[in-house]
Amino acid sequence: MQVRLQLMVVLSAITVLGSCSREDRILRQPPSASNTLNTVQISGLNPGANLIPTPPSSNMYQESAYSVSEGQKLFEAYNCVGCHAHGGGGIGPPLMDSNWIYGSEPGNIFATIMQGRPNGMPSFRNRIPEYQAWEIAAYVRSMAGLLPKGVSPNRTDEMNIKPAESSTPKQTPTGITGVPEQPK
Amino acid sequence: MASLNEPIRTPLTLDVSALPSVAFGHRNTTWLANVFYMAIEGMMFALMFATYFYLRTRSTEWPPGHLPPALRYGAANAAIFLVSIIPAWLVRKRAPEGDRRAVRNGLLFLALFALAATLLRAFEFTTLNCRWTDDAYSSTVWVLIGIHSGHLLTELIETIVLLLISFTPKMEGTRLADAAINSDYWYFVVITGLMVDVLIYGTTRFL
Amino acid sequence: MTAALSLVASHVLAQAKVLDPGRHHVLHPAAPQAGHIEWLYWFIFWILFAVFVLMIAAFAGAGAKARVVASGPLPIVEKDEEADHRAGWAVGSAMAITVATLFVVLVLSVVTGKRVEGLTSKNPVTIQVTGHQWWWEVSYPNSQADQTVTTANEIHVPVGSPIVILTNSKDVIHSFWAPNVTGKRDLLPGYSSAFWFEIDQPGIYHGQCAEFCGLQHAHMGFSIIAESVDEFQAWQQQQLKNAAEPSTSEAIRGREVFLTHACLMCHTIRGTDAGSRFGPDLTHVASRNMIASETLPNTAGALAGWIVDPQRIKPGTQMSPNPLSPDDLQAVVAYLQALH
Amino acid sequence: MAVAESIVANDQDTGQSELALRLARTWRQPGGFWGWFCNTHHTDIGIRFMVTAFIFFLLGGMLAAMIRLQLIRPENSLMGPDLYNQVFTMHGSTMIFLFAVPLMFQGFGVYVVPLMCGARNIAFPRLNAFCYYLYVGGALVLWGGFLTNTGPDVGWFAYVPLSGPSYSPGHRADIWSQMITFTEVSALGVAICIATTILRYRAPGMTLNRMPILLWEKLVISMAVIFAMPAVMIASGLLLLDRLVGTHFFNPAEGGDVLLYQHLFWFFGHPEVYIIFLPGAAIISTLVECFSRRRIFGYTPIVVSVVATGFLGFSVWVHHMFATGLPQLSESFFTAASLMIVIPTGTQFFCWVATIWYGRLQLRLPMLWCFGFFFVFLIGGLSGVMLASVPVDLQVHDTYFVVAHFHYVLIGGALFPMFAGIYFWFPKMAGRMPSETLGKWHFWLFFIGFNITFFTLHFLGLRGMTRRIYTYSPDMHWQGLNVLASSGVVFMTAGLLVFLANVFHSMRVGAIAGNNPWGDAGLEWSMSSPPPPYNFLHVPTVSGRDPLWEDPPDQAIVVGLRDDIRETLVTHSLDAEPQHKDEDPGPSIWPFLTALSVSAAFVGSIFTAWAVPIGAVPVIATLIGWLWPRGESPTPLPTGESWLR
Repeated sequence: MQVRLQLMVVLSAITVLGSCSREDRILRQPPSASNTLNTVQISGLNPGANLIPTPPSSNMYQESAYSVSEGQKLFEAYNCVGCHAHGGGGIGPPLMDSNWIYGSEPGNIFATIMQGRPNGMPSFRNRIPEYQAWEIAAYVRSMAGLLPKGVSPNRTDEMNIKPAESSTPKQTPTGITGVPEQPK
Repeated sequence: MASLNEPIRTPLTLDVSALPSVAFGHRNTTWLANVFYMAIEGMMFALMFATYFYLRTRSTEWPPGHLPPALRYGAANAAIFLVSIIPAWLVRKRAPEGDRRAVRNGLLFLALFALAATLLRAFEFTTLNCRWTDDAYSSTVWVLIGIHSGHLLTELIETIVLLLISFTPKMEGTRLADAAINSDYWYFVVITGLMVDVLIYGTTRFL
Repeated sequence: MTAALSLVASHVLAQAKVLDPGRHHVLHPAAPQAGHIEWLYWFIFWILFAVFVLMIAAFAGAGAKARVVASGPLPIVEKDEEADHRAGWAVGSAMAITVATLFVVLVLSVVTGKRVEGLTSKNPVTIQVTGHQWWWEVSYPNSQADQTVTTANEIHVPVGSPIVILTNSKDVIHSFWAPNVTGKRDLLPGYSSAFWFEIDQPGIYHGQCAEFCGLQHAHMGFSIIAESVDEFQAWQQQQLKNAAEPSTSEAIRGREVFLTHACLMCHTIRGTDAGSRFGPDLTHVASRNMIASETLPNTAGALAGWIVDPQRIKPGTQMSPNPLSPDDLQAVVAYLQALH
Repeated sequence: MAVAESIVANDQDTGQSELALRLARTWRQPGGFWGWFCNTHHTDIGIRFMVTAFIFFLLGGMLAAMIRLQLIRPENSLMGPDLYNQVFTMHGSTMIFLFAVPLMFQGFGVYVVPLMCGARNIAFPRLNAFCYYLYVGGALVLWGGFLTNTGPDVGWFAYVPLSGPSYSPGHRADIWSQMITFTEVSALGVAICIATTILRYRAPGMTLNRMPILLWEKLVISMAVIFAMPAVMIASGLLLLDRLVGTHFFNPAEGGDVLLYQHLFWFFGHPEVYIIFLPGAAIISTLVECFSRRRIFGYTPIVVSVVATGFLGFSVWVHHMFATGLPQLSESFFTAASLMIVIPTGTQFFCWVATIWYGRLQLRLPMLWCFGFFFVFLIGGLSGVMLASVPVDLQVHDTYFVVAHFHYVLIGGALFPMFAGIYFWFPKMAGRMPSETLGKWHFWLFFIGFNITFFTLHFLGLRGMTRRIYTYSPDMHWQGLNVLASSGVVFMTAGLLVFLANVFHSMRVGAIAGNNPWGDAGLEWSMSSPPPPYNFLHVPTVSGRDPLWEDPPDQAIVVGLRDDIRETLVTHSLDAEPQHKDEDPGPSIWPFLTALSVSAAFVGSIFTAWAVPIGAVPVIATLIGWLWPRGESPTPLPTGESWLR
């Protein structure tokens, strides 16, 4: 009897947690989709039929705490802090507020990193591997509280310049919104 | 089986029917368990105190970049703690005599003091001059006072429950002993509370 | 693939005057420090061996003497003052011997500890070792910044002079350990400590991280290359130079690929625009025997495999895969192999 | 069924069937589905603890087999680093927190201590039941996490910063920390129950110096638990706060310190070793006495040694941290303290030899396991002397040499005595004898397999193989020794299968055991096997250290305890004079419900801090439900005169 009950508890726990990819350590990246860059849309307007394929598996980085944490590490390693500070902004715009000039969806941020933007944001095409750009994009979103708390990084082993991403309240993005980005 | 072959034993007897079915003070088993419990909690406090001083050796400035916590509510709370020993002592003294009225009154006052201390504690948090996310010093201060608040809250609830029982006819025998043990635990909360106060208000100013 | 790589590795190792792996051993000292410890080890070992034999003999003797074969419960042995008295003497003397033995072990242990730790000679070579997930940053600090040598994973030291290692860690706790040289020392973030050793015999001594530090703890090796003072100084002079200018057209193209791809985001090559400190300094990468923290031999094939798909060799490593075109890849490898 | 049998047995002994029936009715535990969760009798809870812990031992053993399989060849791709790190962390955490302490201290202690004391039940039976459910909760959290890819991957010690928020994203390390809270609260609660039982529930006449050595050891362990476990709760609690609410205890950049965690952890971690080893030593002392057929030699030195071990255990924690580079003075101090531990342990060994030497040795199955313990633990203890020496430790620390050492001490000090104890008390628990033939197969298979595996690891350590590596290069030439080490697993697995077969077989068809099949001296052998729900028909009195061997035929029994309520006798802590009577609170569902709500709050707190205030509501509600007085409360009686034979 007791065995059955314990089994039931375990099984229900598995069904609840098993559906969640928060804990995946994505160590080997899936084969790169080399053309994703050009498929990310900045605007919702398309000539003709909407045949542009979805960037593959970008969501997998948004859902994995490990990937977001890697993004955080890269944000430091690639000196993003040089312009954006730790999200507070400097030479570049702040990333922890609600104002998203070029959109707040992962694809938008990915495109921003890859293509660069006028007035200073360089293009990191070829410099940053695509999966890392997705990881950085996921991290940038966590800075504005756009990721679930279970995925967002907690405090780092650095000076605490700002509250941890996991305790940042969710922002309402302004700027480019409503883009039909990443149809399911 | 073996017993069948042995001569029938006629054991002596030890008659315990006259023994009391309730004991006060150190003879009570719950009293002993309470001592063990206080040893566990005391160990936790001791380790947190050690943590506090250990982290202090790792910092040149203490408190690092904060004003020491403001004294107001902390001092008031310390005073309440000291005064509250009186009803606790009363309960502890009168419970073995079976004086239910005195126990009820004592518990009532104890509950009121505990409530006052808990409310003041809430204000105390606003005068710490730091948030727990600031640095290691702030974290230690918050956790020290937080752990103690947990004990305070537990004790408040326990006292209220005992107070409620004391309005029923069930406040008798072992319940009276429990009320007396509750006072011991309150002493523990007072002593640790004063020690925490010395640490976070005293050592930040005078050491 | 892995098998092929390891075959290549062992081939290269055979050529590169590497220590015979059979001698990678706590009890094969190449330094006086490990020598003292080896002596202490054997001393304690033989004492304990004698204790072990005596104890087993005592149990066997007791069992043989007292043994009774019967299945049901036996009657109880009556009280025997005489036997208790004799047993008391036996246990008492055994305790006395134990205490005396432990005292000897304690004294020798403390004395050996002093001999291992005490710095006797002057003019040491000071080396700063910084742990990273999962590689070792090695630098030879100098008061003049341009006289500071920075390299990774391979520590060149002169034979016969004292070496002081300053420890530090960039991220988590690592532990620096070369069994043939001396005991281990943790690299703790927030702490810097120093210890020293001296190496008697020239050779290459393997070491690895001994404190669990995450996904690639298993592949965090380093080596200590002990060479004559002349060789060491020549090596140091070479390391101080900026990176060699590529001479072949392929290598020139390789440099361009390096500087226009992800490589420059993490690595430094002094004398070029690549200046990031996130990964190991590659200014003289071709002068090293191994790459990827002593995981692969420094050959063209291994280098190419490492650049294209490092996550296959060290899953979780900070190095990102670089899907370069075959031509680009070849060019980069050619460039890196020219960085002597 | 067990009740009926025991009544018959008691009838034969005393001819007082009416009393037996009344006691059986009063002390009856409820049956049925909900009744199972209401049970508060110590023999039932003790067996549950042991069975559950043994299941986790088998699971932990499977992980060990996976580790050995992975290391069987260089560059094996059976497991990647991610899974391997989870597997070895789970192996260590399961064996220490879910198996060794719960079985050896909690399960075994809860079962045997009240029987040895002559008590009708353990003190605070509801707290005891609560601790069981909480332990199960912690175990399910850890294994639930592992099965959903959220198994901790930071080692069973979870050193910061690796386990901190910066380097362990997600909830893996949180699961580990909360599992610690679960199991430690459980161990602390049981420590209170056991210590109180020993100090207050002893049979009249069982003064401190007549207490069986096993009770002494359980008392010392309870004290060690009470003073050591808070340290790990603080360590894991601060880690959790760092990870979840952003405190900076272990962040060097903000004044935190990474070594602080190690101090806190090992201040618990080393006493923990003795918390695991002392129950084993207690079993050995009991068995050596029984099978040497004479009073144990050196009762006083052994008791003093046990107490000394308990104290010294707290003064050696830094020897786990020699490699951090501490000042030499403190290194010397901790070397000396670590070496000193040998003295009390050596004393016990010498006394055991003397007892056997001047006794009448009967090499029955449990005693065979004792001899296994002597051999294995001796090797482990001696290599421990090497590790106490700082220079040697610095060389072999964190290598397979240390792995070999602590498997020799832990398997030697806990597992061998555990099997000895299981075979010894199996007749009491099951009412039937275990098979000696199968038991001997079990012993030799396990003993040989164990030594093949773990003796080999010493050599791997000396050849430089470090711990916790998921693979190694073929150039290191470690494969041969690893294959040898892994091959021992086959023997050990076979041995365990034989053991399981023995247990299931003997439970059904073993020879009927009777009250005292081994002819032992302890009070637990005076009642029928398995014990009736009231344990003793008459609470006994005691006039010597070995009651069943020494007591005169007219040894007094206690009368005057009521049989219509669950009355127990409370005696003086030191001289065991009867003092007053307590009422056992009886079965209740509330401990289970409280454990459930506490578990929910603990698990919830991993995901949001709000789980603490919200989860506190049901916890407080169930606690009030638990403690609220029901039925009629006994009134104080005039103090009676104490009496002692």
